[in-house]
Amino acid sequence: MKVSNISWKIGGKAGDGIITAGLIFSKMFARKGYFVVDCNEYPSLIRGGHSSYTVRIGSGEVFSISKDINILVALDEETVRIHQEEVLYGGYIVCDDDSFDITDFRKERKDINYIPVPFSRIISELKVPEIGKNSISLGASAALLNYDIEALKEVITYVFSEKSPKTVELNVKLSELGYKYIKEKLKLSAYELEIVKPVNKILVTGNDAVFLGAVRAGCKFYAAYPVTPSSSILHSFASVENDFNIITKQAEDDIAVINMVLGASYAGVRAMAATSGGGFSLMNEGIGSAAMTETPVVIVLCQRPAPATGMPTWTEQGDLLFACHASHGEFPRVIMAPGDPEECFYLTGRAFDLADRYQIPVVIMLDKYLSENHFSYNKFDFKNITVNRGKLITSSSDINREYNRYADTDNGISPRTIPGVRGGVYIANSDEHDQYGYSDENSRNRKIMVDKRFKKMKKLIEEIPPPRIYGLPDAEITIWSWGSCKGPVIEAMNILNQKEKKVNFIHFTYLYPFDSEIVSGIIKESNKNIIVENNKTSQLSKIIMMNTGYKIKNKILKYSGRQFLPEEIASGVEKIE
Amino acid sequence: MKVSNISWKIGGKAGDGIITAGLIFSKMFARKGYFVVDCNEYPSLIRGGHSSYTVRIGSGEVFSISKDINILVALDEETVRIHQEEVLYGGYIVCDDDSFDITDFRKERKDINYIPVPFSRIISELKVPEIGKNSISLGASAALLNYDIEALKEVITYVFSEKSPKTVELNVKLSELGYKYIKEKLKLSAYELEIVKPVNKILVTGNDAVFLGAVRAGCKFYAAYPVTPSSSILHSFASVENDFNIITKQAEDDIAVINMVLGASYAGVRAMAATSGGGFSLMNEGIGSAAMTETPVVIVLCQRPAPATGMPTWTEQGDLLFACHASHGEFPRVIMAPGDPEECFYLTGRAFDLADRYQIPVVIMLDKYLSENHFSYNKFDFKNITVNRGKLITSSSDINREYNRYADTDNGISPRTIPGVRGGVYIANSDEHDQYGYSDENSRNRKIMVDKRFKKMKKLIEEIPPPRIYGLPDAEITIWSWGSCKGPVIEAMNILNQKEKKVNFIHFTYLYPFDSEIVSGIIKESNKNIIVENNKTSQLSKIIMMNTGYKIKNKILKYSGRQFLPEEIASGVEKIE
Amino acid sequence: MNKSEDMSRKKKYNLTLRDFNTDRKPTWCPGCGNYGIWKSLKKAFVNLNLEPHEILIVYGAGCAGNSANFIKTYAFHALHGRALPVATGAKLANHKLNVLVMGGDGDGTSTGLNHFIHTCRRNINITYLLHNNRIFGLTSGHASPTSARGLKTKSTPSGVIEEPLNPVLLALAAGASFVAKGYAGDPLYLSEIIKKAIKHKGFSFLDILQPCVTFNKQENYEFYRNKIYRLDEIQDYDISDLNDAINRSLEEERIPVGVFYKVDRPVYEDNLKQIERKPLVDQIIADIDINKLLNRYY
Amino acid sequence: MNKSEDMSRKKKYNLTLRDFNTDRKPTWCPGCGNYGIWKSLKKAFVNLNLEPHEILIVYGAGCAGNSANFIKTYAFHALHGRALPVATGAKLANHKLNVLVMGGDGDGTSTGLNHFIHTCRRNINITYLLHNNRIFGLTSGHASPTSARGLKTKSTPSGVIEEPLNPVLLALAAGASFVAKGYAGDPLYLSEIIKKAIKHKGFSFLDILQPCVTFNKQENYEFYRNKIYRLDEIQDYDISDLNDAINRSLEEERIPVGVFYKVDRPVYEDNLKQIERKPLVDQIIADIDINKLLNRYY
Ligand SMILES: Cc1ncc(C[n+]2csc(CCOP(=O)(O)OP(=O)(O)O)c2C)c(N)n1
Ligand SMILES: Cc1ncc(C[n+]2csc(CCOP(=O)(O)OP(=O)(O)O)c2C)c(N)n1
Ligand code: SF4
Ligand code: SF4
Ligand SMILES: [Mg+2]
Ligand SMILES: [Mg+2]
Repeated sequence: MKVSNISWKIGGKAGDGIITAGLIFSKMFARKGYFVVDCNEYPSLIRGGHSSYTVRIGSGEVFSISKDINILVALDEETVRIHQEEVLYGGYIVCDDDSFDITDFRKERKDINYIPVPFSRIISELKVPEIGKNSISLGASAALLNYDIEALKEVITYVFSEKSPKTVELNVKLSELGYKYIKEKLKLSAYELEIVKPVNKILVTGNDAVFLGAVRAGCKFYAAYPVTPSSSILHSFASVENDFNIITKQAEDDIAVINMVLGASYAGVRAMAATSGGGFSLMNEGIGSAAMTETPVVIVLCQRPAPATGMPTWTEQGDLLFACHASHGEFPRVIMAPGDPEECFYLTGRAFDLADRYQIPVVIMLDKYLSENHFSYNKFDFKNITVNRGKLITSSSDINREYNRYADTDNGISPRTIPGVRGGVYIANSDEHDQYGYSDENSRNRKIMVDKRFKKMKKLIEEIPPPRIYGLPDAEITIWSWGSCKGPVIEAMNILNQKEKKVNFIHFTYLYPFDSEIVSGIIKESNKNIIVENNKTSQLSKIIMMNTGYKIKNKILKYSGRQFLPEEIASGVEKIE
Repeated sequence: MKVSNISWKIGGKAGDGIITAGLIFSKMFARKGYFVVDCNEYPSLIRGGHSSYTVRIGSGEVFSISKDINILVALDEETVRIHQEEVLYGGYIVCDDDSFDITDFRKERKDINYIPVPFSRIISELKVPEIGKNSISLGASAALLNYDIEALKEVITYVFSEKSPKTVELNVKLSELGYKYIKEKLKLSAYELEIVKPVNKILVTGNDAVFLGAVRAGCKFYAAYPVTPSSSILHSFASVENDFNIITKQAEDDIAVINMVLGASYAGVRAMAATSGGGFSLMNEGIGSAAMTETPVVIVLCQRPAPATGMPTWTEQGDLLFACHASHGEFPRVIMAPGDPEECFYLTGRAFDLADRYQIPVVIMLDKYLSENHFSYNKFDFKNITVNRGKLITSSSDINREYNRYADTDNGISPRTIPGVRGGVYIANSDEHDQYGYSDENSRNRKIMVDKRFKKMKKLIEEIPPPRIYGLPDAEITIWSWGSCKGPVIEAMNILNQKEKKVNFIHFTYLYPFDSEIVSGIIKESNKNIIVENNKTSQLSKIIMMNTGYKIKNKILKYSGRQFLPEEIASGVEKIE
Repeated sequence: MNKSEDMSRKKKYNLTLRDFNTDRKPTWCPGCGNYGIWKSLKKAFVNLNLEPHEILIVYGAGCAGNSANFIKTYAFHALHGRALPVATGAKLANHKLNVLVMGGDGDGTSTGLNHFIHTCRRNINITYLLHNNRIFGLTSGHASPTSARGLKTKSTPSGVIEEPLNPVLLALAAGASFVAKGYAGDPLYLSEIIKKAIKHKGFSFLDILQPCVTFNKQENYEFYRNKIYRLDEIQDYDISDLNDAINRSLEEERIPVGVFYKVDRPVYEDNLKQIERKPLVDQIIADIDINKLLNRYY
Repeated sequence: MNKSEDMSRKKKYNLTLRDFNTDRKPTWCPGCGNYGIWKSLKKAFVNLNLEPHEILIVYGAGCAGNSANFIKTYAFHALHGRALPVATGAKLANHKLNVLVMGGDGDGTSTGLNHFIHTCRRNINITYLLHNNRIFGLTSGHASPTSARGLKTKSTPSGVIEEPLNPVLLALAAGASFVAKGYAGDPLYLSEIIKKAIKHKGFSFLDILQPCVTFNKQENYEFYRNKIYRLDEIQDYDISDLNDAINRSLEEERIPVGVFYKVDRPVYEDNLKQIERKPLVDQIIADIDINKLLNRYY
């Protein structure tokens, strides 16, 4: 059957190599020009517990995984139990009927094609580790899709070459066995994807893209304390220390992290930290220190279900209002929330420029879903990220008179020197201070300095792009959302538009500052406005109301630790009608 | 001149005994039944820098100090320079013209009566420490008010008896000298207060009242890390350790503080912490831990101008939105902001009950102004604070079946045992957990537990009192404010009402949760609505708008680190018209 | 009845290890050192004849902290690094409870180090078991402050370039009154040390060498077996001599296990008159008279 | 031109103490030990021929931290307890800078202790001057972790019941490569120790006994004068012997000042290839080519 897109899922226990298998599957399509989105779910444990990896592949653009699975690869019985219901009418389940009995499952779903592949037998005949099952299943999956086995072997070779030539050889062989088993024994092919233009696409997560954007933007100092789901940014930075002369520091705690970043930035380099909610909570005081000393910092906040330790390996958008108001006192900041890896890349570049130019903290909000799932792209155009360091004085010849670091300029931004520059000596003071940086408690001075810092807001609001509108201009239903919900909402909009509903979508990537006028201008009260958020309390709608007074009454909220599936949103919208 | 109220101010250098003098002055009137409000301003230094202490005394109720000073006691030249302009037409300045030249000052303000008192001469004749000047000035002030010197001597005796009988004797003597100097040498009396019913009133700060409320409510464990302006709560608790069997712990940092409080509360006692913005920032993660484990905690947040270290000894209401959204993730909490010490007392009692009954964190917001300034009261009626510990199981006989700590009850509140109770063993888990407390990442469970925690909101919103309305029901101008602005706004309202303006005042003491319906109901759009806040960004108006959609456009904001004076608000209102 | 009532009752029956199991099976990797610690601890409880409800264990976050789900006692699964202050608060609220803390080396010597040092000097009567696998396990293998120099991890691909912290030496320097080291690969002996630690009056610190078979493959059972020796087999080792203890803690070639140091120092809560008669939790708060206190404010 | 350009230029003139004064006069209490430290430090700078712009001092919060307003160099007045990580970040960004940290005992051994211990083991080339008045001064007299047992303060009216922390011993236990003690009442000698600390390659820690005449009245100049002796006057004291240093740090009757311990250990930033050729701050970031990096993602 020729199809324009398919969904494939593999499931097993944490430690079964699910992530590797999923990534290989994604890559073998991305490298041939297909559009790929994937999603990987695993427990907060090192071993055991159920894991799954879903990949959606399209010959046209795909924005999210979807509810329906065409092919499910079940490395254990639990996978069938949990995911069988997701398999489309007439879909396929690849499993090893030697390992567990599928009779009952068959009874439940007579429409499904159960494809038995003797994983265990192959493994024990070859006397190789259990984890090899995943390569067999990849071969079998390629065969079911009538896909070029060479593409698979190429990716297996690429991925396992980090380990050893022997590992490569073994896994290539296992994949061939899986492929042959389907092709020769079962003589089966389930689906065939429409052909696409063969371009070699990259496959990146949101975290990868933030990392790439930061490297391009000239981030020279990265500090972090390991925490899911931000850790892969740490790993990426650590891995290029010497290629790009970046210092990556795993600090003793998250408080040290933010303060090291402050110190590095104060001393003149672009510096960044990433963390999740717990670490961000600990960084609150430091964020205020950045604000008071007017030191640029970029902080990546990879959200996970909270409060407290919560569910470390799952996803949620629960920290928006917190980030917008984090730290005691009042000061300008920027909060952004990219919707996909591409936006992660470009916005990270912007984040560094905004931090430097306005001398403020900038927070980039992701969540586990966006941080760890892959999207395929034709290369990022990194020339789009240019570097503007704002009013930075790096040479004494640029200092005329007595230098006043915190000069009360028209737009509130004052030129800053960096340590080492003769004549530019000043105090970066976390106390309220006068224009030179000296501690000052005078009432007049206090007012001047608060106003000076807030003057920055004017230009900032002007230059921050408004929310982006996707879809029909003459829609009757408008979905509002932010950050990582972008993909599922676009897919949902497409589903609905196919059903002749007139839907469009307003997506926020900048959450603070908020341009009330512009947003008020795009609200169509006659439309059915619906908010979609991956949280309990609908934080974006509070922000919209707090700034425009407009209340979006219809809400589609999910807070189970899982990202939306497009179908959930579409049916949610239909129910509201 | 008979008057119904007077304002007195003393100024000098930090270290001159300004605070002691001011407090004695306040007490000598409170003890005789007068209404007293005072305000003490000092720099964040141990010695040097200008300090002042203002006392307003009324024979009728007074709610705030006022702009105009009747009598200024200037222990140094700087005091005249800074405060002369605040002296009322025809008012008095007590100073030592041997110490500095007042000729130029006189020229500036011909209307003022300069009362020379030879502080230095008396001090050097008696060979006593410089600090003795303050007692002389107190005597002189009593004389100027034709007040009973015995009342003064009594308070001096009371206050200095902590030190030594010699100190008492000396200061009594100095005060007599000051008194006589005015009475006999100058034969002068400036004002005379109307007579009041002689009741012995207490004089307490907001911090004192919080402390008293907490002791009454049965707080058994208090932890803190010293920080202005919360420290006096620590001192008070430490001073009664043995009288009330309370453990007071100065911990190693604010993170330890919140976690110790969590531990003590988990183990079954009422526990509290107080801090200011910086410490509160550090406590964010711990607040989420209280929420996730459903452990009651009470946190007092004494605000000061921020961000970062800011201005430690000054005042501001800058942390409201932060407190309402503090810590990552979403969970119910209560944020309250008493308006005066009396409200501090009763609300602290309520805070413990709410924390216990709903098993949630409760934050009580003060600010430096409220924390450290005194109000006089006829005794607190402490019988009004009763103790309701909610669903607390302290005996194994109350546990029937398999105990499920986080049972999903109708109102979301589940009975909790305390360690030591047989059969009540459970995990208080900062991970998301099932009804027994075991870590659980299942999507269904996650949704159930989030909903369970949020179910508490229903009853909570119902029982939280609405904002209180002061003044005329048929007003044309409505002032909206919260927390410590209460006093200045009431005074301003009185000023305006005397000018035949029809003003009333809506005061919020509960800021979260927010009853949108009730508040929407009290908004009169036809009125001139004006918000008054001691911050830059008008945080209460954002909260009102976010919950009701109604935008209060008129704003009177102050963010100089000083509290409002009633006259500023009154003239602000008049300007808006 | 007192709130701490149940603890003083007579034991109902003879305890077994199983009484300390929950319905959840451990989820550690096969071969993980946490299994040994788990067993040793339950054995110590049985030997000390402590019932589950008489014990509070506060856990940090990490593979070690995940023990919370597998040991049946009162438990508080705290934030990463914050177990010690939670335990301190709980102990002060009810000092009749047997309070223990379990957490990893990352938990205790990275984020939580400030609390560790201060709890040592405070000498509150709780027992701290540090699961020291010299790695961040749960985050999937990052360097820990106790990791050996040169260790390559995801965050230190060129190897750790900091000197490892020595928890035993730090505890000694911070004034801990009981300092010991155990080894997860020898659960019987470990259980004995745990018993001593629990019985010690004051803060007892136990650094437990815990193989992480997944992320710290060098320091496996083999590695430790060859290095470990027992302090109590050293003839004239004096556990009351701080210098002796410090010197042993500095050894690198071989690793001593057992009690390094034990001294009787005033216990924090013994100095609190407030709880001489009864624990805070047993004090009645229904109608506290603050009349006298109000008098201060006239 | 390099951003760290100006620092390598030839000195313009002979420096004097006054070059390190700002327009603000110190606001410490008359007689405060901070005056002595202030003077010693400026003298050390002059002697080392360092110009204000070549120096970065990061300050904690407290009376000690208030020095930020009175010493003319690049300065970062950090949050309470957070000076060391700020300094670490700055040093890594520009390791050509002379980076010092000044803060109180509350700052460094209460809130900031975790950073203190980790900076020791990290051995980054910065100098840390701990103004140890054994009290929280700026908050108006609260017990500090270094306060003596029994000290009565507003927060401990019945006296401190915890063992005081010993910063010198802790620094030694944490692996610091240079550990010394000085006394604010002897500014000339103190200045010499500061010079040695600054010149040391690696992390240098200097615990400075600093009388607080307002809130810690017992431990005044008198008190110290009678207790202090100089280590460099002890004949066979070996500053490279850790045991010697530890023993001296444990002395209670008399107080040794001078360098306790000095050893050459690999310096953190010397192990970073990234900055072998030039400091981070001098690297050009205008147009970084990430083509090769993107290749990883195919
Ligand atoms: C504030 C915060 N930062 C980071 C984390 C992530 N985290 C969870 S466990 C852990 C460290 C685990 O190492 P360790 O304490 O040694 O325990 P192990 O897993 O090795 O037993 C970290 C960093 C967190 N939960 N909270
Ligand atoms: C987070 C936070 N908590 C508390 C404070 C209040 N605070 C300011 S200085 C200080 C301690 C002062 O003691 P120390 O560091 O010894 O300095 P000293 O004043 O004695 O020089 C404290 C607790 C603060 N600024 N920030
Ligand atoms: S990762 Fe290491 S410490 Fe964690 S369970 Fe596995 S073996 Fe044990
Ligand atoms: S309080 Fe103490 S440390 Fe602070 S300035 Fe005064 S004497 Fe110095
Ligand atoms: Mg570990
Ligand atoms: Mg100090």
